[in-house]
Amino acid sequence: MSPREITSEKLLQMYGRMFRIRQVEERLATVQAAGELPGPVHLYIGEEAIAVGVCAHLSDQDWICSTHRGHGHFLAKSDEIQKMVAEVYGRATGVCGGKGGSMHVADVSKGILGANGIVGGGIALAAGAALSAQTRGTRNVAVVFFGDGAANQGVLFEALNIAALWRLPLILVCENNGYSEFSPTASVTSGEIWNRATPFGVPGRPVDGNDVREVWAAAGEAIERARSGGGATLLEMRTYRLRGHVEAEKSFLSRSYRSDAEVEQRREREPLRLAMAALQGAGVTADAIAKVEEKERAAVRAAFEYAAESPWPAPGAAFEHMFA
Amino acid sequence: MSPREITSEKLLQMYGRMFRIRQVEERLATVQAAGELPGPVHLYIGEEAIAVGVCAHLSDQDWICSTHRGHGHFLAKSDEIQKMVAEVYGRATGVCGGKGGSMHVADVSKGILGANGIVGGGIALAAGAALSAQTRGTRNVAVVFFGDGAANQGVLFEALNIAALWRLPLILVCENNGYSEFSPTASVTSGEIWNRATPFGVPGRPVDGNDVREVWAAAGEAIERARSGGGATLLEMRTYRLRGHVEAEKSFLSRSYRSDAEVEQRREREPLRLAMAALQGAGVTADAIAKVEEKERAAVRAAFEYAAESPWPAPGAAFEHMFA
Amino acid sequence: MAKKRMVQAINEAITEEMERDGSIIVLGEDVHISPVGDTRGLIERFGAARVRNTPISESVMSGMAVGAAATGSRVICHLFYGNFIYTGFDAIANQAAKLRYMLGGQVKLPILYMAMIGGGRSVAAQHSDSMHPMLMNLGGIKIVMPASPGDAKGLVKAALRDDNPVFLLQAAGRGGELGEVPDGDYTIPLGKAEEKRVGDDVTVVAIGSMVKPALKACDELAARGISVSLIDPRTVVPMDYDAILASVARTGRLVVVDEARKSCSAASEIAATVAERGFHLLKAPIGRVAVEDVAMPYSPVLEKAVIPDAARIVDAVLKIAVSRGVAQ
Amino acid sequence: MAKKRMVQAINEAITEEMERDGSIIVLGEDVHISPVGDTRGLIERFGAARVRNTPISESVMSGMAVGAAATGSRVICHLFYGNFIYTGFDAIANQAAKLRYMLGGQVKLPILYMAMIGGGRSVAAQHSDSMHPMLMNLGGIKIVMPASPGDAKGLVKAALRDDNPVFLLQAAGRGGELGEVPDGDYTIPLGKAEEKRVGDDVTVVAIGSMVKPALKACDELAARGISVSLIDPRTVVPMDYDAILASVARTGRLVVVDEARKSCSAASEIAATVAERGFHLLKAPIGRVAVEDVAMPYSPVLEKAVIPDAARIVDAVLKIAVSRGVAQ
Ligand SMILES: Cc1ncc(C[n+]2csc(CCOP(=O)(O)OP(=O)(O)O)c2C)c(N)n1
Ligand SMILES: Cc1ncc(C[n+]2csc(CCOP(=O)(O)OP(=O)(O)O)c2C)c(N)n1
Ligand SMILES: [Mg+2]
Ligand SMILES: [Mg+2]
Repeated sequence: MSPREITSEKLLQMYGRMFRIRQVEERLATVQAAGELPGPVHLYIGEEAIAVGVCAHLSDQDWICSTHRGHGHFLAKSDEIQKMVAEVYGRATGVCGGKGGSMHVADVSKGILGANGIVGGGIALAAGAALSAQTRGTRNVAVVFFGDGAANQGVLFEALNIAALWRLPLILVCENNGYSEFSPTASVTSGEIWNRATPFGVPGRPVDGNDVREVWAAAGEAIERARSGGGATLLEMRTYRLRGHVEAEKSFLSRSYRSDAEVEQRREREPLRLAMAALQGAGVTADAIAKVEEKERAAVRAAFEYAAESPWPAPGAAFEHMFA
Repeated sequence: MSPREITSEKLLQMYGRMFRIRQVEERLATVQAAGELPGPVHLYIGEEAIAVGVCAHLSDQDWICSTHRGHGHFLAKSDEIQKMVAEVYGRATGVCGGKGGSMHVADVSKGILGANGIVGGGIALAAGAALSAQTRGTRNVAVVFFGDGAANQGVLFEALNIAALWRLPLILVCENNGYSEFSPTASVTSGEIWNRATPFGVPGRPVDGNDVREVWAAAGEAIERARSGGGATLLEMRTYRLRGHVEAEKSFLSRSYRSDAEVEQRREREPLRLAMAALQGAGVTADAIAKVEEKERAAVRAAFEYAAESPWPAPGAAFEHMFA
Repeated sequence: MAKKRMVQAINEAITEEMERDGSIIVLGEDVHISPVGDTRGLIERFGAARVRNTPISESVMSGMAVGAAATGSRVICHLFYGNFIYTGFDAIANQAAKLRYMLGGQVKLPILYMAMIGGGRSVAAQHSDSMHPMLMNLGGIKIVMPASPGDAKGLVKAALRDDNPVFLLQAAGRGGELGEVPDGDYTIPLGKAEEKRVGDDVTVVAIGSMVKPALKACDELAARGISVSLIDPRTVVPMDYDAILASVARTGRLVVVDEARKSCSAASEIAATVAERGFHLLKAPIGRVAVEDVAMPYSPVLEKAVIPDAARIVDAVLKIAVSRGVAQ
Repeated sequence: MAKKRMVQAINEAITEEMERDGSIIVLGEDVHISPVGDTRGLIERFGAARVRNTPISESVMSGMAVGAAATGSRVICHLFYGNFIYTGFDAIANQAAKLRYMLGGQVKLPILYMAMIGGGRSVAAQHSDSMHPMLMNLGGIKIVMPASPGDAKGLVKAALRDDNPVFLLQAAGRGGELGEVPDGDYTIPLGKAEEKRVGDDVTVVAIGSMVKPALKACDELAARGISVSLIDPRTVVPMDYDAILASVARTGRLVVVDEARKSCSAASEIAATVAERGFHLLKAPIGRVAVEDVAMPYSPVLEKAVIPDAARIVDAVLKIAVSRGVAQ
C-alpha cells in the first residue's frame, strides 16, 4: 500500500479522529491538573497518528490490545467517548463501570481488549487473540500497541517466535516515542527495534509514526498480509511524546530528563500539524476542516459533561465481576 | 583464535576431560536403569566437547551457570567427581549435601553457580555474575550454558539487550542439540539461534559443537573479548543429544520422536570420536591416550563406589540452609 | 465404570469435552507427544490447529491463553510442572486473575491451566512446589485438586464448562494409581467437598495429594478408637466451608493437612476461617500438618522428612484428641 | 532525630549503607531519576557503575540480582510497583527463594528487593496488590513492611546487612507522611514486633499500611472503654509470634488486619498460628479484617469499599469484644 492511495475523505476522517483524541487528552490534562480525576493519566498527545492510522483498517471483529497510554487506541476504535471519559472519572457509567480507570479502558464489543498497566502485558494477549482468530478460521487479526520500553520485555520475543512458527495474524505496533518512562530510549534499548523481528523471519520496519498517511499505508499492508495468512509484522512507529510520561510528573521528579527546547523542536512535526498540511495539500477546504473540528469539540465537551455528572458506582459493585 | 593453536597436550587434556564426562554419564545411565538413583537424570552424552572446550578457558574466579543437563558442565570445571556423583545419589557427601541432586549440582568454590531445573533459569543468574565481576573491576567473566529450547525463553533477549548496553563480560553458549525435550528444534524455533543476538549488536555465530577444537577456539575468542571489556557473545554450538531427553523416557512415552537411524547417523560425528581422530592426527600415541583413559576410568569408578557407599543425609538436614 | 489412572481420567475428560465443544484448543510444551500422558492422542484426534505444541515460552503461552479465551476460544494451557507457572506468572496474576474484573465484567475467561505439583519423586526444589496457596490469594482463579481418578474426570469436565480461569493441580506423584472412573458425561460441581470418611471425634481436612496419607491415618486412628471425619475439599477455590464447618460442628476438633509450605497455606486459610466462623464449635487447638517453610530437597530421606505422611497426621490428631481424653 | 517522609528515610538508609559497604549495587528502572524518591541522589554520589538504570526487563533484572548477590555483590533491586514482581517471578520464586537451599548452603544471597504495594490511590488492579502472602509462602525470603519512616530506616539498614533475600514492601500510599527518623546508625532487628499501644481487652495485629487505620481504631475503641494491644510485626518473615502470643495471653482476643486479599493472607497465617499455638488463651473467635477476594478497583468509592479502614477494624473488635460483655 502507498500513502498516495488515501482519499481526501479518508484523510479528513482520520484527521477528525486524531483531533478528537487530542481534544480528549487536552481536556484530561486540564481536569487532572484541577484535581478532578481520581487516578493518574498517561496522555497520548503527539502519537495520535499511530492509533488512528492503524485502526482505520480494523473492524469490530479485529482485536487490539493497548498500553497504560491507551486512551488514543480506545478512541481510534470505539465511538464511546462518553463511556471512556466516564471510566477515567471512575464513574458507574464508565465503560468498565469504574473498575478499570485510565489504565484499563476497554470496549470489548468493539474489539478492544483493554489498555494494560503492565508494560508489555498486551503482547501475549494479542497473540492469543490472533491464535483464536486463526483457529476459528476467520480472517480477523489482532494488533498490539506497545512502547519502546516494552520492546525490552522478553515476552515480545516469545511472541515473535510463536507468531512466526504459527503464521499468526498478529501486528506488533511499537510506539517508539523516544522515552521509556524517564529514560531516553537509546539508554535502555540496544540496536533498532524494528530489526528485532528479523532473526525470527518476521518482517520488521521503521515507519514515520507522526504522518498518519505513512502509518495508514504501512499498517494496511501488514494487516492485509496477516488477513491473508501471511503472518505477523513488527512496525516500529517513530513518534514523540509531547507531554510528560504521566501528568503532574513535575510535582514528584527532582530533576528534568529532557529540555523544553527538545519538546518544542519535536512539536514541528507533530501529527495533527502534519495531517493538516496534508489536508491542505489535498485541497480540503479550511471550512470543511473547521466543521469536523467543531463537531469533535462538541462531542468531547459533551462527554466530559456527561462524565462529570455521572454517578459514582455503588460500593457493592466492588464485589462483583471477579467470576463469571 | 584458531583451532590450530591448540597444542597436542591441551587436546589430550581436553580429551581426557570429555572422556571422564562420558564415563560418568554412561555409568549414571547404568545405575539409573538399575534403580539406584532417586531422581531422574538428563545426560550430556554427545555434547561433551562444549563444556570442556569452553571451560578450558576459565578460572575458578570465572562463573558458569548450567542447565538441567548439567553434569558435563560441572565436571568440566570442577574436579570433584566424587562429590558430584554422591549428589546425584542423594547422599550426605554430595556437593549440595543431597539437597540439590542431578538438576542442581554446583560447586561454588570452583565458580559453578549450579545446574538449573528451570529452562532458561541460568541466563539471568549469569548476567548477574557478569555484572558483579564488572562492577568489582575484575577481569572475570560469566558463561551461561542453555539449550536450543531455552533460546525461546524471553529472558534470553532481555539479557542480550542488557549485556549489549552495559558491555557485560557474558558469554551465552547455546547448546543446540536438535531437540527441545521431545520436539525437533525447528518445530518450535524460528530462524537461526545465533542470529538472535544480531539486532542487539551482540556478535552471534554458529560453531561446530562436536569438535572440541572449534569450540575451544570460538569460546577462547569470545571469552578474551569479554575479559578485555568488549562485551558479550552468543555462540550457538551445534551438537546432538545421543541419549534420550531424560533416562528411561521410553517407559513413559507412547511413541518415538526420532528414529534410531538418525541417532546412529549422528554418532559418526560424536565429539569423542572427533577428538580421538584429532589426537591421532596430531601424532599422540595410542598408548598416551590409553593411559589417560585408564586414569579417568579409575577415578570415575572410585567416585561411584564412594557415592554408593556414602551415608544418607540426616533427616534434620532438610530444615537447614533456607537462610544464611 | 472402569479402573483408570489419574492421567487417563484427565485425558478422557479432555477428549470428551473437546468432542463436545469445538471451541476448545490446547496449548503446551510437547502436548502432542504428552510425556505426562494427559494430552495423549489429542493431536491425532483433533488436529494440529486445535492442539498446539508450544515453544518453551511460558510468559507468552500463559498470556495467549488469556487473549484467546477472551476472544472466543476455550483454552487448555498445559504448564507441565507447577513451578513453571512462575515463569509465566504475570499473565496469571496480573491478567487472568484480574482482566474480567478490571473490565467490569466485559469478558469471560474460560481457561483450564494444568500443572503437576508436589514432591515425593526426588525432582527437587524447582519441580516440587505446591503453589495453590498463592493462586488462592489471587482471588480470580478457581482451583481444582483431585485426589482420585474419578474426581479428576468429574472436576476437569466441570472446569471445561466453567467460564473462568481454573487451575487443575495434579499431584505429580499420583499419576500411576488406579481408581474407578465413571464413563461418559460425569461432572462434579466446583466447590463441593466430599466426606471420605464419616466420624465424630476429629475432623481432618486433607488437600489433593494429602488425601491418601490421610486415609491411611484414618485407619490407624480407627484402630486406636478415634473416628475421623475426613473431608476432601476437591476444589480449594471455591472452598466448601459449609461441609468443613458442618463436620467441625460434630467433632469440635480440626486438623488440616496440606502439602504446601505452611506459611499462608491452604491449611492456614482453613484454620483461620474455622477459628473465625466456627470458634465456638472448637474444643481443641486447630492442628496443621504441612511442609515446614523449606524448599523441597532432592534426597528421598530429606523429602520424607519434609512431606507430611500418615504418621504425622496421626500425631497431629492424637495431640488434639488427647486433650479430650479419647486417646491415652 | 528529624521528621522525614518514608521515602526519605529509605533513601537515607540506603545512602548510609552504600557509603559503609562498597559492594552494594543498585538495579532498577529509572533508579537514576527515581520517580519514587527512594533512590534519589545515589547515582550522583556513587556513580553509574554502582547504580544501574535498567531496561523494562523484570525477568532478567530479578535474576541478575540473584546472580550478582551469589558472586560477591550486595544488590538492591528496585521493582517499583509490587505487581511487577510477577513479571520477574521465576527468579524470585525458583531462584532467590531456593538457590541457597538447593546448593546445600554454598551461597549467600544478600539482596534487597524493593516494591510499593497496596491501594488507595486509584491506580487499579495491576498496581495495587499486596503480595506479601505469596512471598511468605515461598519460605526463603524475609519480608519487611515498615509502617513509619523511622522503622523504614531501621529495617532497611538491617536488611542491607542481612545475607538473605529480603523484600522491602512499602505502602504505596504512605510515602508522603512524616515521622521521626533517628540519625545515623540505627537498625531494627528483623523479626522484632513493636507493641504500638498497650492494652488488655483485645489484641490487634496490623500489618504495614494497616497500622495507621488500626491506630485510629484504637482511639475510637478507647473512647468506648476498650483497651487494645496493637502489635505491628514490622517484618512478616520472620514473624514475631512470641510478641503476638504474649499479647493474646493477656487479652484472650485477636483481630488481624491485613491489606492483602484474605485467602491465604498474612492475617490467615497469624490467625491459624494462634488457633494452633495459643488456642487455650482465646476467649473469642479470631477476627480477620482484610481485602475480600477481589482485585483492587479504580474508582475511589470502590477502593474505599475494599480497603480495610478504622471503621471496619472497630467493628471487628466490637464483634469479638461484645461476647466478653466489654461493649454493649
Ligand atoms: C512490568 C512493568 N514494569 C514497569 C512498569 C512501570 N512503567 C509504566 S509505563 C513505563 C514506561 C513505558 O515505556 P514505553 O513502553 O516506552 O511506553 P510509553 O510510556 O513511552 O508510551 C514504566 C517503566 C509497568 N507498568 N509494568
Ligand atoms: C521453565 C521450564 N519450562 C519447561 C521445563 C520442562 N523441560 C525441562 S528440559 C526441557 C527441554 C529443554 O530443551 P533444551 O533447552 O533444548 O535443552 P536440552 O534438554 O535439549 O539440553 C523442558 C521443556 C522446565 N524445566 N522449565
Ligand atoms: Mg516510550
Ligand atoms: Mg535441546
